[in-house]
Order: sequence, then structure tokens, then C-alpha cells
Amino acid sequence: MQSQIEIHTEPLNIQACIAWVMSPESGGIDIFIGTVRNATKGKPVVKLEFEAYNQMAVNEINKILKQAFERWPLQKALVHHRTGTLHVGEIPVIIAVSAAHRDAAFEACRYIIDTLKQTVPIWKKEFFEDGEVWVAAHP
Amino acid sequence: MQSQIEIHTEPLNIQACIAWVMSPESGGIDIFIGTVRNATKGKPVVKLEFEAYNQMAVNEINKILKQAFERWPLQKALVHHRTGTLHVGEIPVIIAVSAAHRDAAFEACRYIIDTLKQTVPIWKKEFFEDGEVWVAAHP
Amino acid sequence: MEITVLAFGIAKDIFGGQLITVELGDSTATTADLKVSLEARYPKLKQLASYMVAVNNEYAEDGGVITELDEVAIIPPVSGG
Amino acid sequence: MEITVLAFGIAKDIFGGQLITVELGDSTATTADLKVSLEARYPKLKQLASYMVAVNNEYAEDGGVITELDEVAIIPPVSGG
Repeated sequence: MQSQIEIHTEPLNIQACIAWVMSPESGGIDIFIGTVRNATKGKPVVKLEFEAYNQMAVNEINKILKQAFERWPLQKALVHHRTGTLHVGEIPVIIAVSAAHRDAAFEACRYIIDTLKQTVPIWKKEFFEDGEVWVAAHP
Repeated sequence: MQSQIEIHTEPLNIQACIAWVMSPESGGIDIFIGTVRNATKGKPVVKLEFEAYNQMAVNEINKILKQAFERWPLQKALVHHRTGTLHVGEIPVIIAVSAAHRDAAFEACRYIIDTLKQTVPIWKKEFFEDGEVWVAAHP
Repeated sequence: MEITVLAFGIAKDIFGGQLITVELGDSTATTADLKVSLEARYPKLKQLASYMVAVNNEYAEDGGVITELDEVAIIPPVSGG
Repeated sequence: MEITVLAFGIAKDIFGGQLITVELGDSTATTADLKVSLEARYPKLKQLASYMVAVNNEYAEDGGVITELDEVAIIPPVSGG
């Protein structure tokens, strides 16, 4: 399993992520880039703050990638996640997956981001003009 | 509908494609990058040649993007396709889709590449060490 | 009337060039007439998995009428992406 | 025994800090005992949609035993990505 997992406080490097997953055995790469949206349910967002339990987050992402490599014939998979303060348009997460055939790349990439949002100990606080809230904390 | 369709003889620019689809209204971008694989059914590939019926290809891609915008709530969608001679590792196609929510971006991106391969007048010839073949021409 | 036909991919190889001209008897020929004429001249065309005719950059139905002013192209099975 | 507990996200706000210490009666406490103790001290914890305990960087079952040597963390609902 060829994988790379990094948690950064600095801006993520899209070009480096894509270059890392490319391989001569691959026919396709699927990449998901999360971006900070300017509104949540119609309410303007000023900024986000991301906090991670770094060591455990890397462990949990590694489990997800292992599952993905077991389920699909992949070449390489990469997850970079950012922490700290991010403004609108900035990039909290990049997931990139290469595979001989595109179906595997698409399905694995989507599985990784969906599962990451459910199990990986990273938290996001949204700052609005009139207050702030930890996402998903309350029903 | 915010879309960009280009057919190039020069190498495609990943960074420019991603920058074009990013928008403050988007929460996620899905990108598919096709790459020339070093083998087809176990047979080493030397190079590929892509030929397009340019004007009609742009028309057909435009139809696909219109369908995608009708089916999913998208922000922007881009298709860049390359023609001419490509070697292993080079990039024939980039598809990038941004949307407020990632499900729409993933589904539309996959729909666009799947449909492009079925309807858009672009042809690929594979060159092996011992011969060449137009892909999909024969049963 | 004389129709100029654009060819791509394997059709270009079969015709031996990107452009050929086809003489169709009268002024109300259809894409079906064109196919019959081409297949008589280039039997290898029938060995393709399938092929389409495009008229003015749109896929054409078999009954579609062709005039000398139309841009006509032979579209063998596509394989982009 | 005294357990040091790491807190993240809204749990950090509820505890008023990233690290708190919790006195658990004996040396065979479980994550369930820890939860009871924390919820008594910080009633707001019960208002969360849910929360988990992690022991040594792994999600722990409710019956899991905790010792003073373990790295224990409170994991409120995650929202990365």
C-alpha cells in the first residue's frame, strides 16, 4: 500500500499532492479538494478553525486507507488535512487516489472523504458575524 | 451555467484548471485527471495519439455539461482535452467540477467522464512495440 | 451531387485520407444513401463495431437529408478521455 | 488513581482547557466510570450529540479499562474534511 498522510498548519500544496499520486501504472486520478464555503445554510461564514488530535487522526486516516486498498485495486492514495484558521476559498483537505481504472479511483476517493468526516478526530468551528459554533456537536 | 471547454495540442495545466473552478460558493471540487498508462491488458504501451473533430467535440462536451448542470446543483464545470502524441504519464483529459456540496461534484464529474468516452468525437490510437490500433474500433 | 466527407480515426485509414468526395445520384440523398455508397467503395467500413454520420457537427439519423452545403463526417467508435 | 484527560473541540470549551485531571476511585476504572465522573462535573457534556473516549489513540469501548499510564482523550462529534 503506497499512501501518504499529512496534517499541516500551512497551506496545502495541490500540485505536490497530484504529483505524488501519479504513476505509470495509473490510467486515472480522482482528487477531492475541500474548500471553505462563504455560507452555511444561508448564513455568511467569516472563517473556520480546524483542530486535530494529530496522532490519532493519522491513525484513523491510515485505517481508512487500508480499507480502501482492500476494497479497490488502487495504485496510490494521499490525504493531506490542514489545521488552524482558514478563510473563505482556502483548502482544509485534499484527497487524491490513482488507479489503473477510473471507477476504483472515483469510488475510493469518495469513500475516503465520506469516512474521514465520520471517524477522524478533527473538529471544525464556524465563525459567523454574530457568533461561533463547533460543527456537529449538537443534534 | 459557468463552464469552460478547451481542446489543446499543448500539455494541459492542472493548476489553471483547478483555479478556474474554485469559487467562494463551493464546498468541494472533484477533479478527474486521465493519465497515459504504461500497459493495456498487460501489453506495454509506447505512446498514444489522440485525434479530435474539434468543433463537434466542443459541441458534444457542451451538451454533456448542460445535462450535468440540469441534474446537479453545480457551481462550475471544466473539461480540457488534449490531442496529438502523448507518452506514458502524460495527461489526455482533465475534468473539474465545483459545487456547494461534494456529492454533486463527485457524481457530476463521473457522469461527465463516462459520457465523454461514449459520445464525444475524439479517437485514441495505441502504439505497442509491435503495432498500433485504434481503440474501440472493432468489436 | 458531390458530397465532401470528413473522416477521423480508423475511417481516415480506411479511406486513405482525411477528405474524400462521394457522388450521390440526386439532390435528395440521405445519410443512409451515403452509407450504402461508402460501404460499396470501402468494404472495411462494415467491419467496424459501428459508425455514425455527423451532419454540421451533429450526430445524424439514418433518414436525415444531406445537401452539398452540409459538413458531413464519418464518426467511427469514439475513444477519448 | 488520577487520570489526565485530553479534550478537543467543544469538550475543550466545556472543560475550560485542553487538559484536565480526574480522580477515579480505584485502579481498575473503565471508560464508563470516567464518563460518569466527567458528566457529574460537567453536565454540559451530556448535551452533546454524542462523544467517545479514546485510549492510546484508539476509540475505546465503554467497558475498556483505563490506567494512569494511558493517554485518554474525549472525542466529541468530529467534523473534519
